[in-house]
Amino acid sequence: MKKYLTTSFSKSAYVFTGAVILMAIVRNPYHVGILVFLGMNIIITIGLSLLMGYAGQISLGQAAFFGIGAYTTGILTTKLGLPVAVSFPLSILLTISVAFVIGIPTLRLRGHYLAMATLGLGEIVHIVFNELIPLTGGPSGFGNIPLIRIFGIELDNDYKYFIFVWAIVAIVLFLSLNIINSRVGRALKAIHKEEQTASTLGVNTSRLKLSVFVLSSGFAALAGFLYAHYVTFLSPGTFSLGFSILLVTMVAVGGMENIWGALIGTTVLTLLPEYLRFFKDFDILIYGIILISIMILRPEGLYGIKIPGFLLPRSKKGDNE
Amino acid sequence: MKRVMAILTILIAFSAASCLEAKDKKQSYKIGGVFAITGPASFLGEPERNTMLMIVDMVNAQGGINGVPLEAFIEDSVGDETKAVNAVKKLINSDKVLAIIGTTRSGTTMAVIPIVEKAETPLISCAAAETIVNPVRKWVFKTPQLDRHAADRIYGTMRDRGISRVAVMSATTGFGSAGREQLQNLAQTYGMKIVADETYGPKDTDMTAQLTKIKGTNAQAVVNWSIVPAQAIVAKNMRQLGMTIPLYQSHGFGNIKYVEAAGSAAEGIIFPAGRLLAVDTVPDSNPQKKVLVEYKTLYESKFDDPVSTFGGHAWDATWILVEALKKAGADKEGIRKSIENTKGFVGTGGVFNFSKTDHCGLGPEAFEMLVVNNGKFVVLGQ
Amino acid sequence: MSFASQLLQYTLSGITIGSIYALVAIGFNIIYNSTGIINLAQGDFVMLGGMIAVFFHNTLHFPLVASGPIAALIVALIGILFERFAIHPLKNASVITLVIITIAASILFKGGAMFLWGKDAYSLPSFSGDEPIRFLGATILPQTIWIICVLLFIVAALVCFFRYTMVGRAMKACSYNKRAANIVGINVNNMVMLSFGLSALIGGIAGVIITPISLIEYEKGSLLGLKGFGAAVFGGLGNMGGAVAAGILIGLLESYSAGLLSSGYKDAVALIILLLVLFFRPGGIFARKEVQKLKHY
Amino acid sequence: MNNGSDTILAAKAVTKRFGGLVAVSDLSLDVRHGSITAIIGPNGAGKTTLFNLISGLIRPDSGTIFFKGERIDTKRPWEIPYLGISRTFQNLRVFHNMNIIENVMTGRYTHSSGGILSCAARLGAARREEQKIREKALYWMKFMNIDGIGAKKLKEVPFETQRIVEITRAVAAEPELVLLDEPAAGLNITETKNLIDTIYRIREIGTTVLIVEHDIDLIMEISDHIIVLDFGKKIADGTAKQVRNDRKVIAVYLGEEYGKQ
Repeated sequence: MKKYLTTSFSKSAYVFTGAVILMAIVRNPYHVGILVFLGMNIIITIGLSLLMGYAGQISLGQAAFFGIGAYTTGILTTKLGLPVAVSFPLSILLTISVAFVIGIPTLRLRGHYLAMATLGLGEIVHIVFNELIPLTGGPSGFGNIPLIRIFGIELDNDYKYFIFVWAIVAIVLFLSLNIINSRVGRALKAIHKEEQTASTLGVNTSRLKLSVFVLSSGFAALAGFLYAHYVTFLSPGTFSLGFSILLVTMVAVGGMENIWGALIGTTVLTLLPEYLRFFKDFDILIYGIILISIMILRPEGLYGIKIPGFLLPRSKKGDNE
Repeated sequence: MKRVMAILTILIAFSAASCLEAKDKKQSYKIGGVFAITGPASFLGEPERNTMLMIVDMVNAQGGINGVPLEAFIEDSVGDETKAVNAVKKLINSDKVLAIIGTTRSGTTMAVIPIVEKAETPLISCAAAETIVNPVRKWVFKTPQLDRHAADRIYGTMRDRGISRVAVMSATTGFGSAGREQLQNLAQTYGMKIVADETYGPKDTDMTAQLTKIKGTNAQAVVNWSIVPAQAIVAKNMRQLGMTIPLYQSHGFGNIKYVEAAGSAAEGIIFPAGRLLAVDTVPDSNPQKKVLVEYKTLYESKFDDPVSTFGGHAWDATWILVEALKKAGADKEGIRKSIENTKGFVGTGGVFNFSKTDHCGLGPEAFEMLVVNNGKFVVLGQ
Repeated sequence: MSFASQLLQYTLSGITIGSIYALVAIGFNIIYNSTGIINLAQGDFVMLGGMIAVFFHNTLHFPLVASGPIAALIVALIGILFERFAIHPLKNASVITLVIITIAASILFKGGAMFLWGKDAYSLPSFSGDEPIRFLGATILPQTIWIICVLLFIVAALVCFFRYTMVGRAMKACSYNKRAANIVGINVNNMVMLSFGLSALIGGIAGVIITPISLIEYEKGSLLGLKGFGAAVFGGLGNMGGAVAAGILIGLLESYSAGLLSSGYKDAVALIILLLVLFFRPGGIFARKEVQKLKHY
Repeated sequence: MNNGSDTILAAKAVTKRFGGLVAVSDLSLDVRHGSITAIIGPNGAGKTTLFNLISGLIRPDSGTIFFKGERIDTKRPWEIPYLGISRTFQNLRVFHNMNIIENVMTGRYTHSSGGILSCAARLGAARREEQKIREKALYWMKFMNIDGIGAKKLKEVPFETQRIVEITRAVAAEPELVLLDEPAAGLNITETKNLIDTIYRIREIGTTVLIVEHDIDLIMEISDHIIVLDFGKKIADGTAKQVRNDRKVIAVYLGEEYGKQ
């Protein structure tokens, strides 16, 4: 019985069910809205976790893929009037094609050089958003992006959108958990520790790194698609280097070597600023202090941190995944 | 299971926090403010926030509105769309405000418009872009003068001074690109020829390359459309390159601190602005004089900081809202109607006349052309 | 203005801005050499240098000659404290963890500066007046000459420091091989601390000298940090000469593309060239194979 | 170019330089099918370099290497294991970010084919393949007498077991040729005995073993054929007995002994 409770399908189902129960408790559209953004961020960081934590490759350009996904669907639906059903695959397809083409030369680089290259690519995309004024509206952005209609239901409020986004989170999580527990996942972990050794096991390391890079860009594009049809307004500021850095920080804060770490880190860093609103102008200082404290006290990330026992419901057996 | 539990714990804490919100039973009129208090546009957002809070204190000191105190909820958007969306949702759904003032930047206002429209909550924006009120949206108003009117006044002044070839500099921000667009659109109307059209990043530290290019043209004047600190740097760079053609700035130049930052290079800069910046030189006969003096005195004595036109936008927005509350009470539709019917309201930005088709309520005459003279803003003589 | 003098002006502009990038890149390299990490708070050292100098000069009315050095030294102290409290306690942390800590520190420095000095942009008077010097139809500010001279002075001082002083040699030894350095009796911990101090000092000096021409505000650091990082990578991480050359090269690229191509795409042009170079020379343009260290995340 | 049907691996005049240092110099050798062949020599003789050349991690400056008659020195490292060569490393390269069974399962990479998308969806074929990988890994762990510790982390088991895990990973690939780089380093006498037993059993299932080792006693005991290298050159070649009596070999080893003083 236990076996069925720990498959990637049931784990994803827990996350989805948990999220829906949470929504039912929270109810307030403001908090539900934050959880919608949390879901989008998680979709991106799961991909980034595969890339960083598993394959050991950094990307400081993830916001650009997020942006290409968002802008593509936004432009196709508003300027060309295409239906969302068409713009969805196109936005993903365009993003992963871009990732594929730039991934080939970029992933030959390592460490800080790779960080700089992905950062540079992200900045170039950001500049293009700013300068292609006829398409993107330039720095002022553009709005009136239509809502998503699925099975005849228009996703016109936070609750509906919440369920839609978290269903996708569950799917992304399911796929990613499957990957990490497969030959590909093991090959990625092998690349992270010992790229050379991985190749002596038959892993075509450059191809696999590229695949994960493309996959993570696809997840980012998916989140971008969701963002565009939720906020219905796009401007380049959302897709800046700052957001890329935040995403990497989320993964690192949660714990790089595990997908659940990405979930935890993203949750903490997405919700934290909302709590800190209470501190008004001091929020940036307190945010910095909390972030630095987490990294000093838990350099390997929050994942696996011991939660005080009284917060946990009693369980008979530990989970040994 | 531990992992799932860990996540659940965080989320339960989150939901608990959301349920624990102070449920204030005291009767008050709740109004919200969303400003870029931190982040790159904070020099706009901070005076706006200060001004709004100052007015709320003033109103409450006089016994509130019809005996009901005013309660302000201020949120920081950091100038970021996602944060602004969250902030506006919080104000509407958690704090249950009757109306919102803000946001600071055009981009954030555009992003929150769908939310206030759906929640049917009046929003008075302090952002510049014309697209905020054009097309007119039922629940959205704004107090800053229109970019178009600023461009109108700049070109008008240039035409009067015999200038017909102009070089445009603008920052790649929402404000900069909106201004650039207006300058391009209106050029023909005023018989202007744009001989150079240069842009720069909002955080660039040096614009001599762009200005050198302009120097190589036969431009008779430069118009720079951006926000600080680029405005001061452009002036300094022009001085460095020995450029003697006049520099026109946008209404974004509305803070005397930029003049200080640019030093002597700021001398002679011409720009459109509300009359707030040159209160001393506004004749007593001007209907705005009283309001301008009042705001300037209050703000500068309270915050020990020179007054700026941006704070003025919040002053106008907050008073318009207060007037609407006086008439309509705690009724969002009533407030909206009341704002829409505001006529002859004398503010710092001009005399406002809202209507069903005009949710800005100001004309080009709201701008005065000012010039920097001995480190001070002075109304430009004809 | 003739095309030739325009070209000269672009060159001068590029060198001015490039010198600043070079100074930031040198700071990146010093810390990289001793720890293998990229300090993303490097740009904020520059910001702090400018801000503190403004505080001493404009608020406390110290003379400029005193304000500048005091500011640079205070920033150096901040760098040392940062290392002691945030980097030093983590003995075996991965590179990425340390980089994230520098990101957090950058947020903290920005927040602190905003809290102390607000959000306005400040300026300092130029060291030797504002009267531009004319030169073959182009102009250059006295402050620009200061910047270039300070850059040259710092490079010369660093060369002497690393070559002729015990401490400098010890630091250099650490950058080649930490364990070996430890064995021969070098206190590696102190060297790491010193490298943060030194790098913060250079950042602080950069902040002081650029404030008169480019103004300073609490968010100024991020962009300079970014460009400096680009220059450090472009020149080959850890390579001081490469950093200086690459910094100036990026400055020139930006200036030429703003002047001759499109000002909107000027950063993109510089970045594309930088990336192309990286693709063909994955260790930076001036990478020497023997010293090229590939640090993993 | 095949030197008789019983030769599985052949190197022809292979030379590899690192800067000014000649690590392998004009080296030719044959490894017979089904044999246990050892490569010995003092430190710096080029033994590990030779392994790296065979497994494609580095390319020779000149010369050729053939595996079962197919030229392999121009192939990329990840193509080599598909031909039937797997290896271990001198400095123990196991993956600490995976548990023990997952480490062994990485050895099955060449015998499976699911791409990233089919692994993500985990539909029928991918699911069955994963199942098969796990079964095979369990089989080889049993073969190597380390069954029952699959769920453990590497740091929970002793060093010697970690070495066995690495060897298990190599044999789980069911190679025709396995390269063992100093498998006995750091093992005590009992552990070495077990290792010898293991190597015999690997040979029994038809796998050719090429081994680099410093433990001369072990080499003399198990090897069918010994190749002695010094400064990248082959100085002797033959059975244990032949090599033991070779004067050049004695000189090299004694010289090294004295040289160390």
